[in-house]
Amino acid sequence: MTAAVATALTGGVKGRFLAPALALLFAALLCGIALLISGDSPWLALSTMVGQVTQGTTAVDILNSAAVYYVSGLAVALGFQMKLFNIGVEGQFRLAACVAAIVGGALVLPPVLHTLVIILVAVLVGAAWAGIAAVLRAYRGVSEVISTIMLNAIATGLIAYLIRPDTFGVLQGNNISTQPITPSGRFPGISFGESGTVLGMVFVAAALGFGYWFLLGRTRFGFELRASGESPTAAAAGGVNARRMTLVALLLSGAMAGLVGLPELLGRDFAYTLNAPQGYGFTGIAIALLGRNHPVGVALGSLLWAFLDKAALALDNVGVPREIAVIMQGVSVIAVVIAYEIVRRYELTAQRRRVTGASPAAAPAGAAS
Amino acid sequence: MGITKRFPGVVANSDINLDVATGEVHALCGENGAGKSTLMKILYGMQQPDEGRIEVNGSPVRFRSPSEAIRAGIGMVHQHFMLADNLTVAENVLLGAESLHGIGARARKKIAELAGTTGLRVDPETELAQLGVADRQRVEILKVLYRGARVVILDEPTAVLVPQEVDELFATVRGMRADGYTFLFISHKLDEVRAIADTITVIRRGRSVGTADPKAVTSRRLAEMMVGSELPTPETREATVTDRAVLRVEGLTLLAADGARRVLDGIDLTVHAGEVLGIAGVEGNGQTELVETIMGMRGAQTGRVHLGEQDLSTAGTLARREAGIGYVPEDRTRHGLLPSQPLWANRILGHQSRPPVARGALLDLPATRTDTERIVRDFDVRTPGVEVAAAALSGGNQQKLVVGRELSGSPLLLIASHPTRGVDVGAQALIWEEIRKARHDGLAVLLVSADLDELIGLSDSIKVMLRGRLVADADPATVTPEQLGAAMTGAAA
Amino acid sequence: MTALSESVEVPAAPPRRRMPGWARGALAAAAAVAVLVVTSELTGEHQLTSSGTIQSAVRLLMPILLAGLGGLWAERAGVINLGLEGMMIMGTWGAAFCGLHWGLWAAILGGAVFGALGGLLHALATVTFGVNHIVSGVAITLLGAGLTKYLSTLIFEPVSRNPRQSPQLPGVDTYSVQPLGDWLGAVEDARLPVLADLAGLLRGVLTGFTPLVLLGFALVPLSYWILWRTRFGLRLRSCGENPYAAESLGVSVYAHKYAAVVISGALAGLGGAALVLNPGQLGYLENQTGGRGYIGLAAMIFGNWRPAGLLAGSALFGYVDGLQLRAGGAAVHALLYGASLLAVAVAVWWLYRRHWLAAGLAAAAGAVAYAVYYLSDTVPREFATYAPQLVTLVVLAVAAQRLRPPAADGLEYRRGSGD
Amino acid sequence: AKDTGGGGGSGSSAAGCQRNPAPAGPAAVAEPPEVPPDLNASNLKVGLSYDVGGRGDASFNDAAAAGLDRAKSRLGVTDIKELTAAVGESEDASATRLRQLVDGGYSPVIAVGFKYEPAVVKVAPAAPNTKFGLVDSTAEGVPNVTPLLFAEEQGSFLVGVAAALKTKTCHVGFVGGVETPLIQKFEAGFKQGAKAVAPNIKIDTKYISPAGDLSGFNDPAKGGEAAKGQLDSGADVIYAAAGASGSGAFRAIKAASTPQSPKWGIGVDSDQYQDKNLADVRDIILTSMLKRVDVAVYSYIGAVATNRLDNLPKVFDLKVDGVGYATSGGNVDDIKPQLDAYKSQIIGGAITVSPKP
Ligand SMILES: Nc1ncnc2c1ncn2[C@@H]1O[C@H](COP(=O)(O)OP(=O)(O)OP(=O)(O)O)[C@@H](O)[C@H]1O
Ligand SMILES: Nc1ncnc2c1ncn2[C@@H]1O[C@H](COP(=O)(O)OP(=O)(O)OP(=O)(O)O)[C@@H](O)[C@H]1O
Ligand SMILES: [Mg+2]
Ligand SMILES: [Mg+2]
Repeated sequence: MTAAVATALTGGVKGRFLAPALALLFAALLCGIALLISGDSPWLALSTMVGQVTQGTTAVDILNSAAVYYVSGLAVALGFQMKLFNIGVEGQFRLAACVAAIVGGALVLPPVLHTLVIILVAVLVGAAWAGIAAVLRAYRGVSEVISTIMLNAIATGLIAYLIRPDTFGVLQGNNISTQPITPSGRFPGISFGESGTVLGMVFVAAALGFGYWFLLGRTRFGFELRASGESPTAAAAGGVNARRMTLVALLLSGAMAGLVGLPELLGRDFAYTLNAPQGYGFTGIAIALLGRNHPVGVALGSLLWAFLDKAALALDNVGVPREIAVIMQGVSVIAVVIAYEIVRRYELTAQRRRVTGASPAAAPAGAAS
Repeated sequence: MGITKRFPGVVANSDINLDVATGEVHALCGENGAGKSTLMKILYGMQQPDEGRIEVNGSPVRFRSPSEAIRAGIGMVHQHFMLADNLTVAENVLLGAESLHGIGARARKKIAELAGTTGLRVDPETELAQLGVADRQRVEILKVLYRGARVVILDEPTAVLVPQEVDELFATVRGMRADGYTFLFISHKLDEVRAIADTITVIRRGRSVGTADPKAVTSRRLAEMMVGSELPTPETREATVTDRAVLRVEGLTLLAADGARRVLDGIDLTVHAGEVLGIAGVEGNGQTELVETIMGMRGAQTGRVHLGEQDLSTAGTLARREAGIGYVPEDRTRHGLLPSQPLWANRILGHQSRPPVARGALLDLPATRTDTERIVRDFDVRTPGVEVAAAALSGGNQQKLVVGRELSGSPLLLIASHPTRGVDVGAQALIWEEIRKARHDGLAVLLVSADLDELIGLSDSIKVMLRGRLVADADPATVTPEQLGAAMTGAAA
Repeated sequence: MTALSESVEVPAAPPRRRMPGWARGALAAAAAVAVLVVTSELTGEHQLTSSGTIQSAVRLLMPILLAGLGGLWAERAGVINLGLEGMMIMGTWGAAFCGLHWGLWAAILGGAVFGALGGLLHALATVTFGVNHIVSGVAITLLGAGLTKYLSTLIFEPVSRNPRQSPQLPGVDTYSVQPLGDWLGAVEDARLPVLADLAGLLRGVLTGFTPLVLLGFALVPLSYWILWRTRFGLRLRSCGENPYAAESLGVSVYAHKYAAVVISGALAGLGGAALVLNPGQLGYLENQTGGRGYIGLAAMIFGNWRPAGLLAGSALFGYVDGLQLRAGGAAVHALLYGASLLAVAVAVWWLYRRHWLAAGLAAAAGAVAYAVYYLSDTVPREFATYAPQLVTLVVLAVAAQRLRPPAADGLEYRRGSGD
Repeated sequence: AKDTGGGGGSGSSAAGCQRNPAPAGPAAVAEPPEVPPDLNASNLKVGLSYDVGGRGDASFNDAAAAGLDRAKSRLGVTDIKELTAAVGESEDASATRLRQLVDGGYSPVIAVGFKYEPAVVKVAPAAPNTKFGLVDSTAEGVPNVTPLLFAEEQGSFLVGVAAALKTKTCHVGFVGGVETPLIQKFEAGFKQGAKAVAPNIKIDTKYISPAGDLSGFNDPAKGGEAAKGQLDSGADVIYAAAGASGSGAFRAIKAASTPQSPKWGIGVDSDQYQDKNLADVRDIILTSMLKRVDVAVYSYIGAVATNRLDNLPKVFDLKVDGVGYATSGGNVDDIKPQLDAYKSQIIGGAITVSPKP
């Protein structure tokens, strides 16, 4: 990228979107070349994928998936804001969904309340599982990256134990499931008939995004969180308690992670089964990176990701390897991340230049040269 | 020779000339930010001059990297130590010079040999982390010697040393000078300079303003050369001191992280409303720790801190700030600012729980912006707006922003650590003026500074700190920088 | 001026005397062997010390060890490498591809080269562009997984008829130290108390290894030697400790960081190759790494950023995993007994050192471990499977504060911006 | 020195393996569901959606593919579309895949694997004119879905019998991939079969990963270690129901097998003796438990073509040749009479095999 382009990009909001857009274009270009090399038509791939959006329930599926990814991305981004790398969203969300399904299936409560209790349980379980990493980090100095990776594996074991038919599971044919949640505990969606049903919790996800934005940008807590992430030393001098922030940030991230599994649990599956989806936590990491931890960026990132996921299914129909979508995802993340870094640097230099231009104090020094 | 070095927005060196004779100790004096370190880095090949040339023994050279300078016999001990804590002494010394004596037994023997010259008495296999400041400095010198340098640049080597250590260092330097080594010696401490140097070059605002003979020149004359004639005097004549105690510190004691040493040792002090209490001391004698302990960033083992009637001994940093303490930290980039955040976000730091930037748990961004603009206006922060990142401002303007922020919200007490370090004359005068104004309005100020003129000019009373204790009081009306300097080094018993 | 109070003497902290590293390592190994032998004898769970278990442990630890070595090299130069998993995946693909075409040694080389390509990308992002190391690592793992999927659809599927795996690779021979191995086998089979356990442990190490295992083990001392005993290694480590100091002494920090991260990738790729070339493997298989790259990183942290420690960490992982795979919950259960023995030993040591609190905690931990052992007779399968992760977490929780990462690990470095 | 193979299995060689005699009874013959030989189904458009692994997994997806291929060659079906699931995908991806087949006008649509159940339940009611075949699961209350279920435990019983007849140490092993109810059916049948022959036989059981962690189907290294552990403790016949991890088990068995003390592996789902990817270890594959997904798929397509879905068995069991054991390699030729005796007993209902361990 040339300096001229970059400077043109750095002007405020426009730059904030143009840089990642260029990076995505670059990623798409690279994938196009890969397709050409393997003898497939990039144009066919693209038009098939775009065309797929209007097919069947794909549009709704994209929206539903994006909502799930969004919550996961926000959970990761919340930690990232404080330079905490919660790799454990995966384990947190799965354990939370499992326990919430068990509790939800066991309880009989009036509508709304039933749903709220399930949500609360999920939030608490997610926070508690993240809390182990938080405590280890805050009091024992264990890197949260390593501890959450270990906790992910342990969560898998715990879940397997919890849904054994002799604990809380129910055998259903060849599947094991928790006791299904009765309708009173479900979260209704909006049906579009043939085109599918938008999960009710999509709106909760959107609200979460707003809450995230408000929390980080408009509250004292958010400020302290970002300050600790940017400069722990300056934050300490400014009266921010680093240990407390670490604990709270990871707990909040875990609480948010606890919600990741709920849209599908409460709106579609109603029980936690052996087929319960996995991998949303890892996707969340990628999406937080794509969206630069910004609620709007993360939203765009999750939509893009969901589009690539769902629309790629159509590639099978035209004989293009659908793995190209995965490559696209990988390359985008790395290209966007690098683009952000380049823009950040140019931005600072440009600002410095503007500062010097604006300050007459620099003039005598400049004149001396 | 005619060295010029420009950084974006600042000319660090402008047409500087410097002649150093073989076998002399050549001192370089100048204010903070005058460009001394930059010049030395150019000589050492770490930075490239924009103009000018360097000659060694009459032939022009051009160092593109430190290794080329090393080859030409030039070595440098940096102002901030360039050592790796987790490596051993031997590894620190060997690094980059492995080709000389390998990295095995032969090298170790050589190091042991040279260690004597520098007065280093530890096993080369010791991990560096276990060494004290003086020994670290010896390791730095050892590094230079090991490379066979004949010209040694010492950038502010004494700033962190206690007087005995300074004496030992000077003995080493003199011994080596006798062996034919040449030294470039940088220091702010003029009496030291006069004690060790054979020639002195003074640098002001990036230019060399002349040389002096240390035997003939007085410290006062040197200081005048350094700051030029437009020397602003930080004088505070009319007394505004009241008898209302604002800050009372009693018996404050702080142990070092390893628990073995007392970094602060029974500190008692009181600052009254309208009073500026200056703390003088050579760096590393506990001033930083004192300030950070009063701010609640370090937990004292014993002692009490009162602000007015409030007992803050166990309060956290934010509580102390809320109680009315403003804090200008000594290192603004590490402790004062969020570099990549806009100015208005920096306005919030430390005030996040108080108006005008916050209402309850919520931030009030419009009010924050307005108030930041007020600071920019009142404190003459040179910036196109409050949206630029703090890192884009020059040091002086960053400092004005920090001082402006800390004086906001009418604090009862301002703790100012080196408030004008590395700041230009104009900004310096402005900061002094603002402190004076606030003091007039009843602010209590605890001032820590290495700039003795600032300390004497601004303070109503001065305490001298040495090895974690307040060892002496001085009256700024009568004390001279020389007397103060003597007390700081413990030489004025 | 007032008079000055007398100056305060500052007593220098007495230098702490420590055992040399090799002695501590030997002691720790001896203690581990002793605990295993005693536990095996007292619980009758002889799988704890059988040669088969040790061989399993060796096979299982090798990919982890190699990935960990990769992490070690990068982090010693100050670059955190969370992309190990991705580089390992690329290594599995590269090893399978080259192995199919050119044989065993090409497979090893191919794994290393493909891993190194991932490392190169990581270096480009982190060193040249200053991208956060963890961010880049995550991105590379994503990319590695996607790329290999795509490539195997493209290249392996036409032959293997399955997009998720490569065709069958040529088999790998195993080797043993003979006739020592047979003698030890005789002793082990005779089941003499203690002697049989010792023979089993020793025999497990000396028999049934592949050339790559030898290479992997050789890389541990080799890494130590290069990193701590050569000029290149010294410079490389200095970049991880204080790059600005290194720069001021004429070390090319960028070059060393690049070298370190590329080597790191190559080692992770070798880890992938070790997985592919394990006897009993078909070749490349999608998702076959199963998080071993991350575990390698954990083993490295466990090992305090040192080769021998890393070896211990991955051995622990491989051992517990091998044990639970071979002998299931009962054997892992017996390990609890061993853990309580160990805790008691530690408690006694702390008592001797007069650290009452530490001794108390260790004793309590021992009591808990013993109580659990006594009150149950197996560990649920679900937990036995993840015993290695649990053990790692517990050990980190206990020991993390004594760990010392390289001082500049994970920090951005820009030439000329230090002071 | 280079190892020459074998030599493992230092365990006890309990000579005293008391074996019950094979039951006697009327010989019952399996009758696969009939597909008219001259049937022409070229007007059918068949869509098939595989589980993770897809065509070429040398296991049950491949079996489904074989059924499809047979329909192609025998019934003249030409318009075929195959799609494959991705690892860890969510339910809506499966639904979209099925919907693509529906929208493409395919009928029948065959979904391979119980993971498709929720997706089928969702898609099928909206496409009443499309016929769905669902392998390994039922979709209750949806009339256009035909469950294609198998009695894995019956087939596993027979290979359990084979194992008990072949073991010299009276000690056999079971290596499962992931501890799901489906795999537990294999375990249950195997154990009952082995015990039926030798009541005091020792049976080791190991699952590589617990339910929910699918890595156990995909880790040959761990499969190998698990098998090695059982071999070392004395087992000499191992039944590996572990997906791709099974290949690791077979290679461990092969490495331990010597002419003096042969060790055997038992394959699963398809005839693994014929598996190209296992060619190097086929000589230790005693037999395989056949889960005739091919039979089910083929019969189902035939039934759709003749519109006689009610003719399909409720469960593909021994009686209809829906499960069975493989004979390739001839390693069970000597015990075939006993195996067939047990088979008749099961078909005849004299022995019932429980699907629960
Ligand atoms: N890398 C850099 N980029 C931009 N400006 C720089 C850089 N290094 C130094 N400067 C600026 O150049 C000027 C001279 O700095 P220098 O470090 O040489 O001062 P100094 O005389 O050594 O000061 P001190 O006494 O504080 O050590 C200062 O204004 C400083 O901020
Ligand atoms: N590391 C750096 N890289 C690039 N530019 C820098 C760097 N450090 C400082 N600058 C730029 O150099 C200029 C001078 O910065 P510095 O902090 O040295 O100012 P200063 O000379 O101390 O200014 P003042 O006179 O206000 O105290 C500023 O415009 C700043 O943007
Ligand atoms: Mg300087
Ligand atoms: Mg400055």
